[in-house]
Amino acid sequence: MKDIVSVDHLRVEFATGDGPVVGVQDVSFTIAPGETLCVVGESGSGKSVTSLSLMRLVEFGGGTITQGALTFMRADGTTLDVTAASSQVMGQVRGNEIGMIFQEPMTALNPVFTIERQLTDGLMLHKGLTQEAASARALDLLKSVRIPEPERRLRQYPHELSGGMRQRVVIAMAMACEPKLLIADEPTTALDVTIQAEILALINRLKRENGMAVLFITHDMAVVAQMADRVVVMYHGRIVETGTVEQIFENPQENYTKALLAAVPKLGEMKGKAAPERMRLIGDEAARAAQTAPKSRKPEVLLQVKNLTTRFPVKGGILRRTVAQVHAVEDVSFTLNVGETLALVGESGCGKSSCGRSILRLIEPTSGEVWIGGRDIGALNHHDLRRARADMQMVFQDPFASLNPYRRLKAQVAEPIQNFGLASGTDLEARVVQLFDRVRLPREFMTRFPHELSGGQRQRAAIARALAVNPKLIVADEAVSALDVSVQAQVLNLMMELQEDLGLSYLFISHDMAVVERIAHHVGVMYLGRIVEIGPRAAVFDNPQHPYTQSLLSAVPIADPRKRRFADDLAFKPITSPIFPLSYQPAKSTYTEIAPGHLVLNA
Amino acid sequence: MKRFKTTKGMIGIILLLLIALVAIVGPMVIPPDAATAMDMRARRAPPSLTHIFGTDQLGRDLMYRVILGTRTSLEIAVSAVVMSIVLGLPLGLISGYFGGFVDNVLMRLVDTLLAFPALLLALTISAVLGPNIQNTIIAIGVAFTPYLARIIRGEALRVAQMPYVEAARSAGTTDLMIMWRHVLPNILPAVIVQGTISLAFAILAEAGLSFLGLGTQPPAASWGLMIQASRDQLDIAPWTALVPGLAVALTVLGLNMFGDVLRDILDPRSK
Amino acid sequence: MTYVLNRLLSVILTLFLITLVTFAVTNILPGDVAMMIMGTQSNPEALAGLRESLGLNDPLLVQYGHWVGGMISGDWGNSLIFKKPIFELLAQKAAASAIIVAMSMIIALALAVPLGVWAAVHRDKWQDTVSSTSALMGVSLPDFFWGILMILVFARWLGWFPSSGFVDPAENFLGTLRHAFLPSLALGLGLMAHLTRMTRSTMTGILNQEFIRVARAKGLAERTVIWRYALANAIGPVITIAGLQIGYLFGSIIVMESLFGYTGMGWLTYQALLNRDLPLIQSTVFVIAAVVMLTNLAVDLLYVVIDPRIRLG
Amino acid sequence: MRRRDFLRNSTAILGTGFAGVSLPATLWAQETPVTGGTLIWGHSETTQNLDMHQTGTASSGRVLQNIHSSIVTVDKDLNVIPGLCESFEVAPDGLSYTFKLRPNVKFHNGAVMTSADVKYSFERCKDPATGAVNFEVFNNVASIETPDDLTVVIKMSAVNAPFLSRLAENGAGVVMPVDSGPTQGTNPMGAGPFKFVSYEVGTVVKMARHDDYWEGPSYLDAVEAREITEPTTRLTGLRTGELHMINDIPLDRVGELQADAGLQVKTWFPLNFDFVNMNHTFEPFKDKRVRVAFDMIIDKEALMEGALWGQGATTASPSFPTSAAYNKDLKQRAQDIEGAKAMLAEAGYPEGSLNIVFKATTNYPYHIETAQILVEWFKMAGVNLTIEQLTWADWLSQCWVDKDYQMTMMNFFTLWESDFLYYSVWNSTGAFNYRAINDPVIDELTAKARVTVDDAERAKIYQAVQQQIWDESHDILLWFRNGTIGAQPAVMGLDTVVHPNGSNLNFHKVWLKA
Repeated sequence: MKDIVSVDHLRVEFATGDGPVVGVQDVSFTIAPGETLCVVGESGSGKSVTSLSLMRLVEFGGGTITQGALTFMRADGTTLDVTAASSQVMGQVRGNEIGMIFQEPMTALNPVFTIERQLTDGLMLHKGLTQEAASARALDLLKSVRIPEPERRLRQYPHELSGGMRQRVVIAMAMACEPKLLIADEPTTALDVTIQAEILALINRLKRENGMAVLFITHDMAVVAQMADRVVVMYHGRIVETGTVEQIFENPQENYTKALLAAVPKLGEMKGKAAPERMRLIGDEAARAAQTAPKSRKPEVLLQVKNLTTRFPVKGGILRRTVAQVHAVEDVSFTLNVGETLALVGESGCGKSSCGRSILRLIEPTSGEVWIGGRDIGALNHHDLRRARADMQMVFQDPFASLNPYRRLKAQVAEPIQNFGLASGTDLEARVVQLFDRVRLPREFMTRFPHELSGGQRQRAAIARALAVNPKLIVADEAVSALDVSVQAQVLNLMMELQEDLGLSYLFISHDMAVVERIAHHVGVMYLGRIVEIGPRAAVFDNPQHPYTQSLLSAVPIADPRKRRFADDLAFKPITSPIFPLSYQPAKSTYTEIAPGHLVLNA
Repeated sequence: MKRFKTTKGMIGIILLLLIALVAIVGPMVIPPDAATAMDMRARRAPPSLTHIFGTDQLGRDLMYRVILGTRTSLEIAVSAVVMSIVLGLPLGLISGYFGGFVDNVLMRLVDTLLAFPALLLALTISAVLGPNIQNTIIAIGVAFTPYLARIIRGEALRVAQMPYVEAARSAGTTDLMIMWRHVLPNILPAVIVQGTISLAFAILAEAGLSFLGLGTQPPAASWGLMIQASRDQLDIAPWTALVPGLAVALTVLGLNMFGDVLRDILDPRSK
Repeated sequence: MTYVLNRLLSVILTLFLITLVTFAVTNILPGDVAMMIMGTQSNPEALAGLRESLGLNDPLLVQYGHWVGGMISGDWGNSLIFKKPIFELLAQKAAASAIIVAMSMIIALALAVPLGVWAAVHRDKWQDTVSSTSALMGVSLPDFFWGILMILVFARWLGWFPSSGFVDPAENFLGTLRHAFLPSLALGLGLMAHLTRMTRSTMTGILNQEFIRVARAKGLAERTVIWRYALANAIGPVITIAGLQIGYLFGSIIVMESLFGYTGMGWLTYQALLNRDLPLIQSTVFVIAAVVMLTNLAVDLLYVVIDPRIRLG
Repeated sequence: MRRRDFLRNSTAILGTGFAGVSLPATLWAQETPVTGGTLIWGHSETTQNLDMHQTGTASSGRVLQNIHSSIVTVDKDLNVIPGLCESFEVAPDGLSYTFKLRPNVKFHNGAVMTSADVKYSFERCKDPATGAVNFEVFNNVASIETPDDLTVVIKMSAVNAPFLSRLAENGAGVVMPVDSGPTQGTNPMGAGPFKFVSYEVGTVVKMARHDDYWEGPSYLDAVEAREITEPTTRLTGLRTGELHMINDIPLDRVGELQADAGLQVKTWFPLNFDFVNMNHTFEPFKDKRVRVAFDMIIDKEALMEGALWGQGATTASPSFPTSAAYNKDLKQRAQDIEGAKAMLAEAGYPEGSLNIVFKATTNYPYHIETAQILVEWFKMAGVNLTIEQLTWADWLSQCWVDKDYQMTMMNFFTLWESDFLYYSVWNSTGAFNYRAINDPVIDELTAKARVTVDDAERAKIYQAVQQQIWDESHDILLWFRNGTIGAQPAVMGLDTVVHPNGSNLNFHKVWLKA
């Protein structure tokens, strides 16, 4: 069978003030009809540039195809030289013969047009349908992507739809003209895990039903394992390795591929292991071997959270009075021992972040107690709270936003020390040097600005800042979520090393079940502000009892092409709103202990 | 793209350096009387070899006037803008950083001031304080303050929600220090951009005020005063407006081009 | 709906503050209307009599009470110089100003939006420089310069429009528009500079958004992408910014109306200020401030209509 | 170097000086007037209050003059002549005035004027509640009697020599129908040549011919006074033909319009006189030598050329130039910078020691120009003059009322009645003595003039007053400024437009050529 796409020695350059910059070079691959080709790579690998080049959309971002051939087999059987086609011809191809899905469902739809208008304009343009015919087809499309109440959706605006539904609309748009090729550029990266599972299953079904080829761009090896027929691994604008999905996962040839695969935690691989283990890193085997067997500490409680509740007012009315409340954190209790990690997992909006912030009193909890080292944080006055914060520090998700772009790293790491008057002068200098060493940042980085560092280095700096005041507790809010997988592994290993050496306790807030499985001692699963299940990591992962925990685990893609989970349509129970009227009296959280320390919320 | 910006910035810097040069060297080279010396044989003379930029209604040489007026105009504009920043910065910063009740009260106040025609504000200030350069600066500075406060508030509001501010708070940094170390540097670029735009308006505002008797007092020269004086002779002596107008235009152009570059210079990310 | 009521309430509060500030400011102004009426004919005896008959000798608080109370009950008092009920004067002049404010806004938008879009599409190219430079030139010369230029070009040389004056729209609406055109054009040109910049930066932001890429990926023509998809999103912010310029416009019409002898609110305010007609100053300033506030409110509400994202309950 | 230039130039200009009155060369003067047409007049100022009694500004008076007629008026030599009366008679003791009214004078409402209307009008003006600006004209009036429909007898409680002249001034002498007072502000009505039609505030006053006007109907069907305050705009209106005529051509543009064969220009003088004022409570100005030295610093001819573009005539006396009181022997001091320097040094103010603030109002742009030229001369004389610009309202309150100034300048319109002029402006108790001049000689002379009934005798006294003002250099008299009118060639009878007082415009005899 003839290939639908053939890319041969593609080279794309971007014009900048400092001369042209190469986006990708020497990229060659083919896609056969009905095949899913996954292009995988970390940020900056050129995978998106490659996909945009296929539709020549790259030129809108200032890029030019300077070399190579791009041929596309059109619906009528003729081949089209994409690099030389007129913009008129490209207009006929785009959206008609090639469909595309983008990463951000929140911004991929035009906010001021109705769903119907956005679905029909392509149809009327390419297929010459009348408004009525196009509307009818739009309704069919929404049905085919399994959107509930499709008639109503047509008249709605994008902001009225949830993220998952929006991505379904985007897919419907891409599928509208029944393209031969669907390009999906990180289509699930911004989505929660259950919604990701639904979308992946949807793409699989549509591909099967329509016999179209899919070019799937992602950074997530687990998703690759679930979706791909063949895989192209990219790094720094070049292709590293190409092969079938089994070849790549089971017998990678290149070191880069191997390293990449090694760094990916696989859900389930910790089965039967009691303690957390460091991530595998190629070239880091020595360090791993050096890992001392986990010291069995005498459990000593550091943090005790009792009935923590945080509600945000929803203001309304003429007098801006509170008319409703968001029950962000509802009657949450747990303990965290010295030197251990408690992971709070759950999907966006479940209250895990609010819980972490409430403990630090970065937001004021509504009620409940937070005891750290014998002090009730909630009862402290402003002055004492400032002091108490030396014991508990936070590491944030976005390493770009959590460091002030206008201050040198030295000043930012030194700031907490100065605030608490812990050191000054040469002592301060020495302490900062020590911290940089501790997080393995070169000392010359001390005088740099955050933008001069990579994401991983920034996160190390943020950890150094958190360590500056010798805290006992670190709340890590999605601290590694924004990092590339290999960098993520390094940072996780650093955190575990610090835990062992310093006896730190982590409250590890994350949506990534595979990572949590690897590093946590205890796991709490949050849903609608409550902990629905909490217990030792092994108990929760191996023997999930609460239905939500079960569905969450079933939705996690596994980085193993032999364990495919998303062949058929999936429909998880959508998360309901945590907003309640003022009069709402939530029930107390009561738990059943099904095993020692393994608690499940009573329905 | 970067090169384009750099050239633009270079042009801006060269323009501003030239203007600064004129402002500094002008009064050294040209006798101060040159701006006020009258030649009754050559009233409203069009540009020629004897008077390169022409003369005004009293036969004063416009080239000398525009050169000697540079310093006055820039002094007024820069001082007024600096004043509006000095007043507007704490207002906007406090309002945006703390939010809530403080924000509500301060912004109501700013809204109230914004609703008034600037002319009335200026007139009142002139009436109460009397017409001279200092009071002109005060009038323009006060009139600009609410605009600046509004913009700074918006920026402060944005920055106050950044994780690094939260990080600083959890690291025990006091509010005052957070505003000083973290919020201020991050809103500065926006303030500078707004400041450069305001400078242009301030130069023109002086023109508007001089017909109320505020502003530079004749026979001294300032661009604003010259533009205002051109009002009744625009149709027969357009150069009387074009000469100072061009001076303002070049300054504004230079400031804008420079403002873009300055923002980049201040931003460590662009280094 | 509650959103609207909320905004209204804060508007009323601000209006109250405005009455206070207005009253304070006008009473700080030295010189009084009695003196302005008498001019250099004034002698102390005559002045005292005139002051008494004008009610200028009441305590300030009483005057303030009279003023605010009167306004609420619909009696805005009489202009001291024109000897006419202020309300009647204001109604007439506000209508005249509404015409040029609206007209200049339309002209400004009609010029600024295409220019701004053009600059945004060709960002950092020569087109962008041309557009921003010409906009800067626009703000480098004061309003009256452009006003006089309009008079010279369109009235004196081309003879297409009358050089000055105002025609009662009730008598001859087309005539009103003809008289309003030149001042509106001059005002619109001044306004255009700012709006062009704002359109450009708004459009630049929108053109970088994902849905624009999606639209292109759908195969829509570039024309459609920019003028429909992108512009539909830019219109809201641009109109909001345009609405915020109403305050600036009311400042500018003071000069422009006087220049064109187009007797609207700006002219009336100027006359009131020049002649120290305190009741008239208070009322004109109050009305202008109120109009500015209410326009901002209207713009906010309009935004709700334009942008489906903030259709609030 | 530059200073010398200026001096040489200014002397070069001399000689063109007193060309002043350039009468329009109306070739069509003999043509027969035709009736019809609407004259569109670009009026330089805004009409404010339509009530003639309450109107103090020249601008409103200029319009209302066409609606009202006065009981007496003046001829071109400013002699009081009958207006609505056929004759008037002053009792020898000066305590009673008898007016014989013209029969069949019709008001715009069709009513015939009687003595009751006169009595009503005068009493209304006298009543302080009316708020009339000229109410003090009637200060000494004891009673107004109306023995019959056409006779009015006014009894005075004390002699008031200038009474008749004041009646001929704006406002005081006009006659309006009985009980029309309350509507005068919105619908002014009198016995003038034009009826009021409508007024759009700030835009236009429309007037139509009064067919029953006692001096015969006017030629024009109507007059539209469009209010265009911006000089450039007004000029443009005339040039585009939108306007038939404009008043107050900016002085610097008169030459340009005169050169335009397609337009008529009429200039006349005096519209007003200007003088430089020194505050007599300011220490240096208490010394006569300083005041005289300041007078010597100023070259009036050059200044007039510079500030008025030659549109005026220098004068050492403020009296109306055609009046008997005008002191023709007075000559302005010639410029003598060195002499002034010496005199200042003698008075204890050597070069560089005097710093004086000159307050000038932006209401009169030529005042600002004058001040700027003065600065240059004073600099040569070692006096540091700085200008402070004030709005009209600020000038009135600071200079006129509070006397808070060191030096300023002002002009006065139409103060042609000598008693009013000299008593109020230079008498130590005068209402307009904002310089705080306290000269016993002037006080005595002005008081004496008030009770001197013989006109020639009074004129002599006022000439002496002028001499004293000059000797002491209380103020520095500069010039009479020209009034100006520009018109389309089709506007006929422009000679008759200007009232002898130099300010009012009357369209009774104006006509439009087809």
